[in-house]
Amino acid sequence: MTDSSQQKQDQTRRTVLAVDNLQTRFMSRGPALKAVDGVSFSIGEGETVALVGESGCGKSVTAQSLLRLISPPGQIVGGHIYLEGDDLMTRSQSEIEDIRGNRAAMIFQEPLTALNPIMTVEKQLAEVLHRHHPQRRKEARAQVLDMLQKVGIPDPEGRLRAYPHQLSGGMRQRVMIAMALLSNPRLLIADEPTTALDVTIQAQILELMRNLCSQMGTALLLITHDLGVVAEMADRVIVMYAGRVVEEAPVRTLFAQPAHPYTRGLIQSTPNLATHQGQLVAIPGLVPTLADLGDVQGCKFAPRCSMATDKCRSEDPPLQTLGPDRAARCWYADEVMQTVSAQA
Amino acid sequence: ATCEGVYGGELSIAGPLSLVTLDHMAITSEPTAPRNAVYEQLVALDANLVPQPALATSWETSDDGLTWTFELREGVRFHNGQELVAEDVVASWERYSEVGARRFELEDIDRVEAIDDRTVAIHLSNPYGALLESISAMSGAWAIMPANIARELGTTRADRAEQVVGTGPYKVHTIVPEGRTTLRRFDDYTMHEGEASYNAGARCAYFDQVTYTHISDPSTRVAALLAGEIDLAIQVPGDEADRLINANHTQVVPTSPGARVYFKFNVAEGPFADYPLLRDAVRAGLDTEELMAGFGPSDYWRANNTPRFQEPQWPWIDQSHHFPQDMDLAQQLVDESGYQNEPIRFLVVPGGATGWEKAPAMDQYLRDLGLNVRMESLDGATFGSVRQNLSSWEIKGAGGGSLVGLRYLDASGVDRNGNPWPNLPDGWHDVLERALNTEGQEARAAAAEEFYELHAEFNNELWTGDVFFIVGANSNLRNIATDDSTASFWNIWREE
Amino acid sequence: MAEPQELVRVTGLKKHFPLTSGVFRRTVGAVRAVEDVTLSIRKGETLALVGESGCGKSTTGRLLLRLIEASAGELMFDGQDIRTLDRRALRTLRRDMQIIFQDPFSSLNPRMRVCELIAEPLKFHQLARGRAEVEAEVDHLMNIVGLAPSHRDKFPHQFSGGQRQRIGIARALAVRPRFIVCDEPISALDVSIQAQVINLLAQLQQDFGLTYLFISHDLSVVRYVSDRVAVMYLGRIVELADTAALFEEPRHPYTAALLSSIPVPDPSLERKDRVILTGDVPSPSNPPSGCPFHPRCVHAQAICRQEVPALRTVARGSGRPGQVACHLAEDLDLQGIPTTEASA
Amino acid sequence: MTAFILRRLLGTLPIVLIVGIITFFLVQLSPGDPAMFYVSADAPPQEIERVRTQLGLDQPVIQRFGFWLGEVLQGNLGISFHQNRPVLTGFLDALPVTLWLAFFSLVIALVVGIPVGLLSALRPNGLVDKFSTVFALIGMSMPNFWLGMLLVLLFAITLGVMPAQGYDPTSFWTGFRSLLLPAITLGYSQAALVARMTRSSMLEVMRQDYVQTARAKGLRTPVVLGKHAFGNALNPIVTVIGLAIGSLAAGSAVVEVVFNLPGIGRLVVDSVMRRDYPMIQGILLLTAGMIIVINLLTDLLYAIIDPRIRYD
Amino acid sequence: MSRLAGSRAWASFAWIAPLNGRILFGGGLVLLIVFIAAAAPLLATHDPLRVQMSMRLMPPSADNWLGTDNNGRDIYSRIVHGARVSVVVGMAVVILTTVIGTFIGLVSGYFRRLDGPLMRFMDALMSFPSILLAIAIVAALGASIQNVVIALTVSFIPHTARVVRGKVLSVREETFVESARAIGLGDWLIIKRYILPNVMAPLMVQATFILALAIIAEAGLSYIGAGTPPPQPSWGNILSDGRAYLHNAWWMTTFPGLFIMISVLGLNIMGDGLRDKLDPRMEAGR
Ligand SMILES: Nc1ncnc2c1ncn2[C@@H]1O[C@H](COP(=O)(O)OP(=O)(O)OP(=O)(O)O)[C@@H](O)[C@H]1O
Ligand SMILES: Nc1ncnc2c1ncn2[C@@H]1O[C@H](COP(=O)(O)OP(=O)(O)OP(=O)(O)O)[C@@H](O)[C@H]1O
Ligand SMILES: [Mg+2]
Ligand SMILES: [Mg+2]
Repeated sequence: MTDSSQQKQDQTRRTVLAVDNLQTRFMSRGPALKAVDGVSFSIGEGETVALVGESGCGKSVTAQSLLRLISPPGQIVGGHIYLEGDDLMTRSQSEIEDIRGNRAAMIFQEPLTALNPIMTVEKQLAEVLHRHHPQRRKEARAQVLDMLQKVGIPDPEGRLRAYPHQLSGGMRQRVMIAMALLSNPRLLIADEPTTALDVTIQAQILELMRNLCSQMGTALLLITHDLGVVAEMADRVIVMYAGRVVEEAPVRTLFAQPAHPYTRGLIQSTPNLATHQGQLVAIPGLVPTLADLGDVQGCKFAPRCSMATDKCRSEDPPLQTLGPDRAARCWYADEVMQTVSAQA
Repeated sequence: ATCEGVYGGELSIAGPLSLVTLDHMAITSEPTAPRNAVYEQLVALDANLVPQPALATSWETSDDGLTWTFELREGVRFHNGQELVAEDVVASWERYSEVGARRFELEDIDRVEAIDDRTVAIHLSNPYGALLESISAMSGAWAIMPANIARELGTTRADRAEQVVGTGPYKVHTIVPEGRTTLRRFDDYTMHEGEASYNAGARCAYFDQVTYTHISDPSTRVAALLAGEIDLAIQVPGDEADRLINANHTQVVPTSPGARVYFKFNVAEGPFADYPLLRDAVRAGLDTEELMAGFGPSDYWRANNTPRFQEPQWPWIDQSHHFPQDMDLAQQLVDESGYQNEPIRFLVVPGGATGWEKAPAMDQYLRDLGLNVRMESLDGATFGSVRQNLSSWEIKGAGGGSLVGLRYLDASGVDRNGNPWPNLPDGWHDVLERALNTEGQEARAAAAEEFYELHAEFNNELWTGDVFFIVGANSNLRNIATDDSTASFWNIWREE
Repeated sequence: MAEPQELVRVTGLKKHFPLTSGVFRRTVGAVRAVEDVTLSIRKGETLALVGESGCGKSTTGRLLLRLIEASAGELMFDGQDIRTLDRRALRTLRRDMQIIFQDPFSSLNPRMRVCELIAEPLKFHQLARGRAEVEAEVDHLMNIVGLAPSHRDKFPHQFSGGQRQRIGIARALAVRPRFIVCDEPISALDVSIQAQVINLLAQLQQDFGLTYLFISHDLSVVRYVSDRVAVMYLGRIVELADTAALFEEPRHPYTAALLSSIPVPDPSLERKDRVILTGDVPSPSNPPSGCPFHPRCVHAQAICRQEVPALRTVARGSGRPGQVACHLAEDLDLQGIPTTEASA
Repeated sequence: MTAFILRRLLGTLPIVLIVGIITFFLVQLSPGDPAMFYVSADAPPQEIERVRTQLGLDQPVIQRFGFWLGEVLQGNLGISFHQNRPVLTGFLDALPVTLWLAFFSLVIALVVGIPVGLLSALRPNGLVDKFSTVFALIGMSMPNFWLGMLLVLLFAITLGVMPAQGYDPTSFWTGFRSLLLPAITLGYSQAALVARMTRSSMLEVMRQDYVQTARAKGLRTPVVLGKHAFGNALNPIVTVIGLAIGSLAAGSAVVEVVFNLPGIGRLVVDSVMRRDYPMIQGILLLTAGMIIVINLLTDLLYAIIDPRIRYD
Repeated sequence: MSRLAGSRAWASFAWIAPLNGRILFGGGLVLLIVFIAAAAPLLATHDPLRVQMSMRLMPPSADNWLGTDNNGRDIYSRIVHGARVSVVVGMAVVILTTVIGTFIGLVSGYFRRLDGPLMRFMDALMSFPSILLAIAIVAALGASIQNVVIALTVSFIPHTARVVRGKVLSVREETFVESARAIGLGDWLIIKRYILPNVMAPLMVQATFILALAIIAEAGLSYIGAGTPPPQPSWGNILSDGRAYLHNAWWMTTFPGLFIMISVLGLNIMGDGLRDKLDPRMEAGR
């Protein structure tokens, strides 16, 4: 995150989350795997920020690191996480537990496995309330019912005693959302919330999240690999590649004028219902694994980049500020932007 | 006799055999002492194996030897309070003739008659000289029980406590099959005359209660005794005796006679039948002293370093055919015998006196002689049936109690199907007949000697010695009979 | 232009999987996975089969190949009734029709090397004789699908998803088939890799004159690859038309809803009147009466609840042909996705 | 749920029948002659024949099987040759010892195994885990009869603080005292198994998404582990416990021999040695029945723990 | 060229590298025992059957390394020869169990029609506690090494069959099996090339544990007199002989027990390692 953009945000809306140079590693036999390698960004109140990237680029690890949910052999080795100004990295385990599910909540990709199969919906929901807002059972139940209603579950009374496997995928994800929003968090982290769902259901869930977050003013960090979802949901976008942020931009700018060859490649290789059919432009090569990248000198994307020069292969580019709210990690960001404009 | 010990207390006995029933008539395979404490017979053997008065005080034989008349003791009461009368003896016989485990020894009894309440007559179809010895057998025996109970039982086994009613010094309290069986003193017991000797003479029931438990593993019995969990352990291995002697609260009592240790040759088929000299070779090749060392220190066994086929416990038993160990002779006998390295199967059954304990040593001697021997260990049941098949073994472990009735000798001349053994010497049955039926010990002994001459020729046995049964006991127990390997307990008392 | 020849024709295809329950495991019902499907595939074309998960797409694909036996219906391949084939004839048929699977992780035997995997169909059908010939053919096939020859002796787990999918394609191609069922061949892959595989499939179709049944749940992908599209819902085909016609002028409310649910990776596109379906897909073991879609259809009328609509030819404004199974097809004004010029 | 139970019950019927067939013919195959046990070592053939008739051994096998099956179906397992009383009575007399032994060893297995397993799952490869791995490996590798002998050597013979053998049913405490060493002997290996299974099951479950969810909800670690993780880890643990009960309930034969306990296992060994056919048959049948019932209960327990099974 | 050949040659040993320490350590112990069994005649210092009454119950000494038994036989030599029984019985049981169990498991997992009857039969066998079943079988057939092998095989088969069947059920649902069918392969070819190789991993783990169980079970059976018949030494019957001399000849019980434990420990460690390596999710196969 660059200074100028930080300033700008402070002016427009209160920052809910600010991440500064987050570094998470997995200790392994060989060198430690840098799953998250110096990631910085921030999210304002009511804002939706999308984190995109292909599998293994570190999206989920970033999300888990934010709530310090990384467990061995993983370890957060550096950086700061400010939730409404509090540095979570300096908090004790027990203080973190007070924050989780309360001021910051999280939902996961696969709602079937993310819900405890042997507990009823009611128990799993009420648990959050009991934990963070101890109160009478009756009141809790009323609150739970209210929340289920909000997330659009038909016959919430009846569903209270249901077990997760008795619900459809969409219903489960609604329950997950209800659970996350129950204590009115300031930040909601959604890790690919709709990847496991059918498109028609995905549309329902995205709409629901959009509505609820804007109603409640919740900041939303939406993790996805689907550019379509990004285009529909996000205010700003952060593109990750190999554990690093390679580009950050407001959503429209990003699609109209990507500044990183990877971003551009992603957009070009994504089938678009609305554009002319024709050949999709593939990014050559393989999606890298962390272990492969240990010995890549210079820009991590260089091996797959059609524009790569010797400089790219030897020197690692920094994240350059390109304008308000914009940054990219490419030596030739300006040229990339220009070629895209020219094409258009 | 007077009972001068201290009365009271409880005696806890552990023996190697499990106890499921006290039916004295039907069973031979279970511990005998509890049954002999509950039941009594007309006559009882003393330590010299001479029949002595028990429930019968006197008896006489008719001139033709076909009728024996017994006077019953007066005032004898059963555990249920009934008084013993002649009718009880008759009814007991009737049951025994149906279920008695050794009734074949008494096949010559035609009927038993109650002359009056106190007098019983046994009518024989043939004269039978060993009648008293046979009716005083201590297991599978003609026990005297109340007439009504004997009739009620018929052929069913007397397993429940209320069915087990005798005249002995202890009465049954509870029977838990394979578990714990409890006897209690019978206060109305009528003492027999004479010094206590083996199964005969006075019996003083000092303990209020006696319990019998089954601990099959000998070292476990010893451990239990050392731990004070039991007072008396029947059959302590010689190797364990030192531990009991060294512990300050236990003692050992070696009792004799114990078990005879012997092996049997198959003289019907196979090398030992074909080459009689081979049997002598084996006899000469054995170091019985060393063989018997397997039973522990030599205090607890007597080796017969001149193995023969019988022990001279009965007066008429032969003393010949001695073979002191002589390897050269043995080797020579093997060479002369004509043995062609035919396989020799050596059957062993665990647990018996010649079982796994001694069998390896025997096996070793046979191998040392250069015999092509293969030891086969079988469990009891398999052993029982395999040994019947004379073409399935050449030599087997045997061994057992020291008392051998003449009927057994008779039986040892036939195979299991009742057919006479092949190669049986001529005149075998005639002489046996005479030995059995002659009146008077002297005359019988003469006939028996003649029989054993023949038997020696046929001889299929290889006796190597005796093992004393060692009784382990708490050292405060007194009066443990040294002449009784079954560990009868009726005269034992505890010193405070 | 001559009428293109039909390669595959199925009529009234049905597949019911029995459902058992109770003490005696009696058959209490059936999963009606495929219910009365009639379609034909022309030589050299790509017919896409789309629909939400569980609607019976894969089952249809498998039925076409006789990997499972149909409960009812006729199956013609190149003019030959293949439902009556015996084992031997079926084995020869396998040379004509192949399948590529969705999951590149489970569709390759993990205990076989790449060369064994590709050589197996060659040897089994005796398409190459002798070691040298087989090896040459394997090399050739690997070359065709873009696998380096150095990968010959590797095991599947040593490859990335896209590479594995290439191995699967090579294996299917080995028997030189005329017809390939592609069962969601790209949905497990990362976007940048998806494009590679789509392009490869298109290339192969051109080179070898292949006919594809392209199964997918992603309409935006379908738009790039298919000539015609069949939309399935609860085991039935609800609409079948040329690709452009279907996208621009959907005639079935379900198709329209599907189109409208798909997120478009273009934030500049304003989508008005989005149809967001309510409710979930009903269970195929207990399908609704009448039109299977009526419980979720905003246009549903009384007749929809009672009568199953037949798949019939319905005229479109543009005059392009197509079949629809909707009672109200003529009366509804449904919104499609107009093709805008590509912005990139 | 009722249908579930009924179905499982019906499903066991063929198993029970096969168990019966195996039981009967297995025992009848024996080459030994049980009659040999009821006569003295040198008894003549007539005597043996009489006993054989008395025991019903003179009939053809098939006929005996039919008869036996008919009787068994009426709940009559026959009369023990040796004990001369109903097999069932003999079995029931021996059962309490075995059940108490099974109970105590199970208590040991659970009280030791589960906490040890939990602790080592908490910090895999930590000190506790390493220690418990060694503990468990040794437990699973020691033949339990050997362990039993070593315990007797130490506690009964050398130290003299525990009884070496036998079962003293006088009171609960004497019974407990006599079963303690055997229970440790049996319980150790079971504890090792339970610990291993608890550990691996917990590690497996702790990788699951819903545990992550529970943590993301801010639940305290003990709640996450105890409620969310352990509940889900229970199924394989229950399996091991079910197997343990099964093997304890009847499989302790060797240990009962070592400690001279008048239980089922001992009874089998003794009955086999004596060729007490009805008794062997009865025990095999009854123990198999017990195990079938235990399996049934285990299945029910799965269903209680896991609603996915319950609602099928 | 030579470099290439070299790398090929190394590739065939590549499996060694990922072998974890446990497999190597456990496997080492097992190999040690197998070596002892194979080289027993060379390693033994005495004739294991040689009875020498004068030498009975001698404690460990320079001549009798591990002491002598109640018949004066050398315990060390008996243990070394006893290893043969354990290894032979264990191997025979494992091979038979694996072959038969795998066949039953494959058939019943792959051909669903046979599944019911076969598995009912396996369930029935599993309903007997395996040691009781083995005792009963040995009793029925007579105590001999061969019959011990039969008894243990019969009682272990259902366990292997179940493991294999479970794995077959999951493997047969994998798409690669369908891909084989799409190519036209027949059932037996599919079983041979697709199912069997994928069942090997849990099977090997299972086999390791069965070997451990078989060694313990053989010793247990011999211990109660239903196993290897004397005079043939086996670890179990040496222990059984020693039972009577627990207090005055600790060496008779301690050493054979230690040998059993070491070999079983080796197998368990190796099995654990294999399981983690091959199939981390499999549950203990007992
Ligand atoms: N527990 C772990 N141990 C070791 N490495 C891990 C672990 N979890 C994640 N990683 C590594 O960290 C990297 C980032 O993983 P992450 O789950 O964040 O990817 P992602 O972007 O969420 O991918 P996807 O789209 O597939 O969910 C991956 O390369 C993965 O291999
Ligand atoms: N072997 C089977 N036994 C029972 N039901 C089955 C079987 N195979 C498929 N089904 C059911 O048939 C229906 C259609 O399945 P199918 O796999 O064809 O769906 P699909 O459209 O391919 O879905 P997806 O997009 O998830 O792959 C589903 O409800 C499924 O549960
Ligand atoms: Mg992720
Ligand atoms: Mg599918």
